[in-house]
Amino acid sequence: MFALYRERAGSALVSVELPEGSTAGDLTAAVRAEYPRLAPPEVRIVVAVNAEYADDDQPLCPGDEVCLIPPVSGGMPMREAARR
Amino acid sequence: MFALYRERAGSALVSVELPEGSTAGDLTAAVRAEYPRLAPPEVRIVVAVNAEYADDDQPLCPGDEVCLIPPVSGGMPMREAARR
Amino acid sequence: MIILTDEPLDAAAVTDSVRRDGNGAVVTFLGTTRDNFGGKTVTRLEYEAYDAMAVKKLQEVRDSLCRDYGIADVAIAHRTGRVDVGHISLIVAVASPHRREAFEACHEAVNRIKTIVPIWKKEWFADGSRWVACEDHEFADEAEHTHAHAERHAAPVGDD
Amino acid sequence: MIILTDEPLDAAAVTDSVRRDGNGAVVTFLGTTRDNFGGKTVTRLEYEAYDAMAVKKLQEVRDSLCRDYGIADVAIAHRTGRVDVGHISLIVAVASPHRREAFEACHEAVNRIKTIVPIWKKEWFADGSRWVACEDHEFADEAEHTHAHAERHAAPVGDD
Repeated sequence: MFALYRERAGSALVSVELPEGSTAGDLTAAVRAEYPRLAPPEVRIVVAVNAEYADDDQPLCPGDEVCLIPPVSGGMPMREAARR
Repeated sequence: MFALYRERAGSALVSVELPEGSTAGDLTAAVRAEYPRLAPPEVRIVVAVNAEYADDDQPLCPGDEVCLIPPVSGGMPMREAARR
Repeated sequence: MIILTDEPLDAAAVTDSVRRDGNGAVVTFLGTTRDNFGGKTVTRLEYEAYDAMAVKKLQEVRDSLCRDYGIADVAIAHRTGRVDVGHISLIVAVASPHRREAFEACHEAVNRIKTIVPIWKKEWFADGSRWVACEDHEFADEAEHTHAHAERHAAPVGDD
Repeated sequence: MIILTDEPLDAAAVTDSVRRDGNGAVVTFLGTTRDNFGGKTVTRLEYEAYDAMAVKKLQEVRDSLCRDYGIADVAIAHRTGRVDVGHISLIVAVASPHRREAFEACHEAVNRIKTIVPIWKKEWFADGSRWVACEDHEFADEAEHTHAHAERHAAPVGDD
């Protein structure tokens, strides 16, 4: 976790337990449950899996590197923009 | 005279006789008469009086510095553009 | 040339890296730490990057610009860590045969970098600090928070 | 900073002259001698200026930009005489608090300079030379002229 999220979680690394077959969205939900002050409920937390922006429905595999991405200075990162 | 005009006239300085009360346009006409290959007849020769673009009807005074201005690389110099 | 470093950036080196005999135009953007924001005095900025992903995204920005503008010579350098007032945090240099593409591609490069590259900027004021562009992530009671925060209306997106 | 000189130009010095703590963006344009034009190999350029008027017009360009874009920090340097391939003939540096004005004002500065400043550019090819933008001044029999000339369709206005 970086920047705002790192400071709010109090740590760069957080650990959550997820059942097999979980998605990126399941992970952000689990992190939110553990750190309710990470972001307001109405805000979507952007996630990167293996250094690439991922949709919430992307399945996670063991060994995946998952990062929560706070907004960058020019606005929310968009998968669309990244793929131009 | 500069650049193209200087080369075509074969000299940076040219001398023409003008009656009192002549204008910048009278001067370019006199220079054209002496150097017919300076510019084709349909092309207006831009003139600067005392280092400022001048209209053809601007009167000349003794001691005025008059230069004929070939087109610069981005297009013909325009008094309008100069006054923005 | 893609550089992500916590050392000072060398504008001349980045600019020179895109100069070629076939190019007639070179446009260079320098992003520097401004001494104020929203009426408050800024004392320094701090940039934090997700390094591996940031480098990859900077390369993607370069490649997408080359494709979209039909150009070949783009260099980007981004600094991380503390950047004091007046110092350079971002350099984008674009060279092309004609000037229009160089200007447009360079401007667009900065826009894309600030949208998709995971590098975060924290502004430090005399009385606190804030992460830039995280306004949506503030809670309603944030005014009570220990850090001071710039007011919402004073925080346009893509400010520098 | 307004410079008109027949010496090599120093891009870093011109850029640094507009940097201020209140500015977050610096955009620098370098115009360099391109090695080709209209499919022909260019060996060098030669710039001739009406010095006194050129300096005055460069100052006017700077002042008009500051007025039109609400900015304060613009520097222009133009070289005269022979400028070999890859070397710099024109530098425009603009700094402003935000990047949009810096990009737009810098691009517009180059356009204005190439329209109103009395500086002429001669392209030298292996087999001749031509004054740029003087196409309207060619005579119908110009093909017989001793100098070779680039073809009309290959000579857009404001080419670099």
